Amino acid sequence: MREVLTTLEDAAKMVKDDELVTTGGATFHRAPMEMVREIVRQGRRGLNLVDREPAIDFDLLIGGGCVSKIRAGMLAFEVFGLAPNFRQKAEAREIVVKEGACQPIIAGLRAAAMGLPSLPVKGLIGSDIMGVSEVIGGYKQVEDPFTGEKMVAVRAIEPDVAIVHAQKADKYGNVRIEGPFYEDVIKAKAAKKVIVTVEEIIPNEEFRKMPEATTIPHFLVDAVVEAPKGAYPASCFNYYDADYGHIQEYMKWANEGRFEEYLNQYVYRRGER
Amino acid sequence: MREVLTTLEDAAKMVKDDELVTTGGATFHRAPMEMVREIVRQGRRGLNLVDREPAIDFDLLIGGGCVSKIRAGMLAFEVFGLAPNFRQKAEAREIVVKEGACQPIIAGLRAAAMGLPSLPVKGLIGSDIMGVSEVIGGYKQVEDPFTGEKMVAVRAIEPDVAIVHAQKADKYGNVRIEGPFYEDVIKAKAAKKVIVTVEEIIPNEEFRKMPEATTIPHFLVDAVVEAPKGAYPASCFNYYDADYGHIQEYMKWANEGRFEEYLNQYVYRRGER
Amino acid sequence: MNSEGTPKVEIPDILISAMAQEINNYDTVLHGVSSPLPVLAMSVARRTHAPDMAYVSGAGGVDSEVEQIFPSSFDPRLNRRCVAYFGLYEAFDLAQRGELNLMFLGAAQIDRHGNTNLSVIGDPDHPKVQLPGGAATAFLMPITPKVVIWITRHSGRIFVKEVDFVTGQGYNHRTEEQRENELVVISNLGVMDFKNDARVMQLRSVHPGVSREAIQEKTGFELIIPSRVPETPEPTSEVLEIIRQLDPEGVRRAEFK
Amino acid sequence: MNSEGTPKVEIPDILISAMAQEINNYDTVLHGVSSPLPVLAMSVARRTHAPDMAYVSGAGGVDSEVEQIFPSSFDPRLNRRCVAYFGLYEAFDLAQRGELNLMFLGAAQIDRHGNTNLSVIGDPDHPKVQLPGGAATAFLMPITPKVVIWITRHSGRIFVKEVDFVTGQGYNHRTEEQRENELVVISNLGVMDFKNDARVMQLRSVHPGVSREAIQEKTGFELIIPSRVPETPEPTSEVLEIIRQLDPEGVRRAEFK
Repeated sequence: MREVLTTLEDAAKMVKDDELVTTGGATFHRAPMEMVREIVRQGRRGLNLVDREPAIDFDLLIGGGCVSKIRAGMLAFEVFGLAPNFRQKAEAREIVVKEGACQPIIAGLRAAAMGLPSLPVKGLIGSDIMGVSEVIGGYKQVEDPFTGEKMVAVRAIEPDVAIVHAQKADKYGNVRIEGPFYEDVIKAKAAKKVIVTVEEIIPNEEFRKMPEATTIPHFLVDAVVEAPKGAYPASCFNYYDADYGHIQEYMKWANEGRFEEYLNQYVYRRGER
Repeated sequence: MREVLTTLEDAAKMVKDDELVTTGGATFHRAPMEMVREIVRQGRRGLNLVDREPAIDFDLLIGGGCVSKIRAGMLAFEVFGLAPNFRQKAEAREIVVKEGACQPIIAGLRAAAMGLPSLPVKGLIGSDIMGVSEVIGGYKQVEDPFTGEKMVAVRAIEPDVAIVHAQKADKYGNVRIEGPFYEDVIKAKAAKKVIVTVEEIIPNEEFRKMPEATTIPHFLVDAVVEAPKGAYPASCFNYYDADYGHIQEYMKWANEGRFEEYLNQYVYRRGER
Repeated sequence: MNSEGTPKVEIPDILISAMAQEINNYDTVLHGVSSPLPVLAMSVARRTHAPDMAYVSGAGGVDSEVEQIFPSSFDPRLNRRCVAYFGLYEAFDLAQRGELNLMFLGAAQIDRHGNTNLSVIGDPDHPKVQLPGGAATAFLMPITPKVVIWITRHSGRIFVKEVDFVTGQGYNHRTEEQRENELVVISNLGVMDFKNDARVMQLRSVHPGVSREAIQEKTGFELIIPSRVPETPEPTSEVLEIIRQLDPEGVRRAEFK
Repeated sequence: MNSEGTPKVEIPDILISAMAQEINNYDTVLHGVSSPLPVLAMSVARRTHAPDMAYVSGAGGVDSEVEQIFPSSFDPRLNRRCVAYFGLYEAFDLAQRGELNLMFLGAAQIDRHGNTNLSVIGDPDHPKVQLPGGAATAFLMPITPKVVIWITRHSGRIFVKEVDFVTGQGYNHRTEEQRENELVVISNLGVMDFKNDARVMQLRSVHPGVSREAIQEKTGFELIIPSRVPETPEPTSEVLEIIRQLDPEGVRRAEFK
């Protein structure tokens, strides 16, 4: 095992301009917000983002000017409504949006995790989603070689970087996710580089005592960063709940054209440490 | 949740003559031996067996006269040598053997678990395994629709029955496997009927206290049977080790043409309860 | 019969109750994101007529004992006392195997064939309104034995002649086999299904106090209206109590504003 | 220099030590079933020159602290103090991604192109000897950057002109790209590789006390024998001690009988 413990700053530098990035968690839960804030602070540009159902993590990267293209199954703020920066920049055509669907995004990531160039899925045929101009990845209608069944082959999605926030890791990159995993283990397998921020670094001995709780083994992980409250304002199961009040405030500032203020207060100023 | 707790006898009756059966575990570990013994006692005939690396479970079913066809990545008794009944009946052509390889068997089961008619895998091309006459499942050389890469499509393997021995379950069929899972979760998803024998039936409350330890949720399981020592002479992690002495004795009797004696002593007589 | 202690019935209650009625005991049911009404409907069904259903949460838990709902339908607190975790990708595999019996989906537009739009208003390459995206819709709509669409603001802007973008496949965009799968639409005005040879939208029931004419008027195409259209049953007091207990803060009302 | 306390070197020790030498630090290495020698070789490597290798056991554990080996290479006791469980199907995915660096495989027959047979002696449909099957061989042989084949009974019956059945793909059954992957054969007599343009078997080293002529004589085809063939290094006393500590019952010797 190789030590991969590093700082937030250095880990964020592993994410390069124009790379394809996916983030862990789902909507407001275990989103890697602290790393997202650091990427905004470092002024990354031209990122391509892909995920099943992201929310504030993608929206903040968009609002921070880091993003050029998006592929998501859905990008919204749940019952609070549309993702403010996403909607504004998509309608202003400042970012390119590839309408996705959850299953092909999951299947594309799984294909990459399995080392396959593509994976077939059911459904999709008959939806206009099939005809949307390709931005990231792609679909192709195929027939199963045995049954002839009409399927949609989904091209593998191999992110340059997967950024996951988890509860615990050791300095070698063994990671323990508590509660639901979402597609985080798949993403760790699919991506070329894997950055994990955690609430707590714990001794390797803890992993050896309870190996069945390890969700990502060290050899899949390139960097580990201790980032307590690293999912805030998203939730981190067993540590803290989502701050729905903060999330609504975020929306308000963004929708009222005051997003720079939000960035100053919660992103840039926090970086001055 | 529906109660699915039943007896060994009744669960074994869910396995019908000529069906395609897979068993959990690997070689001498968590093999569902008690259920295998009951199937032998009930005189099932014509079973088709499929698994990655089975050992004494398949060999006992063969020796008990229950089997007509086999597809396995490898069927051997590890360092002890060839599987005695398998070898005798294969060479006497009393059973049909489809030489498999681990990955296509895993991929076939995964395809079924994913609801896909087939799944592509790498490797295999250039091996004579590709040309062996089809018994169960099949291979087809294909090209990836995006990259053109030459791959082998493996037809889905959807067993009629998966028989898994685990450590713990509740009466609804929530199952907890301790230690390595092998392909048991995949098999539970792939098969039409799922029978689980366990060391212990525990209260549903225990599952609710530690849901992260549940490996197979109840809605995938059709029957649960309490069968302490149900993997013997195979091991059951956290409960007992493999009895390598017994396994060698089994081989001796089979290789010396005295397998009927083994069956009388360890299978039929044990049924008289 | 609004007896003492029984709370007043509101429109969300009627939807939730009607949605719950679509669930049969032993069904395996999934809800997705942004789904307070499905979470409540599934919880109601489990606590009333469908105690043995398999409750698969988009939040990850199986058969959780939901105590309270939250603005996010993926809130991990929704997995309270679940018996297992089951990832969405695993639930999708189940759907591909035909073993997911029922899914609840939303829609920003729907037409008479049951096509739904959750993607974009206007030209997809030059969106007038960029919608959040279809999530599981294009995948699950055609292959799931039963899909229930809930719509909280029944109007001619939502029930349209033709959707701007087919996110979810109506019956005119399905294979012969997929046309056998059931589609039910539950709005704030009534319940619609497609149980006719042409597989076009027809009125099944009207909510209390809503006339057939009022529904037709707020629908941008001609509904098939049978000669007898019953009233949607009012939620029982038991159901109302469950809803109020699980949603003391009224998250369920957000979609109706 | 067989000093006091240093155990006598046996043939299995030489194989294990040579197999361990094939592992580089930071390699991700997998062993399969019926693999006492690979388990010992991987354990030796980790405790000596490759402390940072990723040790993926066919038994399911990652970086286990193996204390003792057993007749089964899947014995769960081999997962002692592992840091994680990683299923064989996951390790195979890793192999498909090209991230599994090294795999150890056995063979009942091998030819000069490196084709191996683990399937059947005689006609596959009418077997003279039904072998156990190839397990991971046909899958991993061509796609893994480095495969090490171990053979415990070097003779003309095993090193044959042409294998009866190609289970594992030698260089003449590979794509151009797959011909770049390395294949090493370690027998009880010497170490062979295919590092020449023709990609045919050549002698790399002879074990102590074995002559080049003796190896050629026990090989059913013509080996390429360079002008200088070194001796395989003897295992150090540290390595010998590790082997004896991990295998007090001599499981490693079973394959040599």
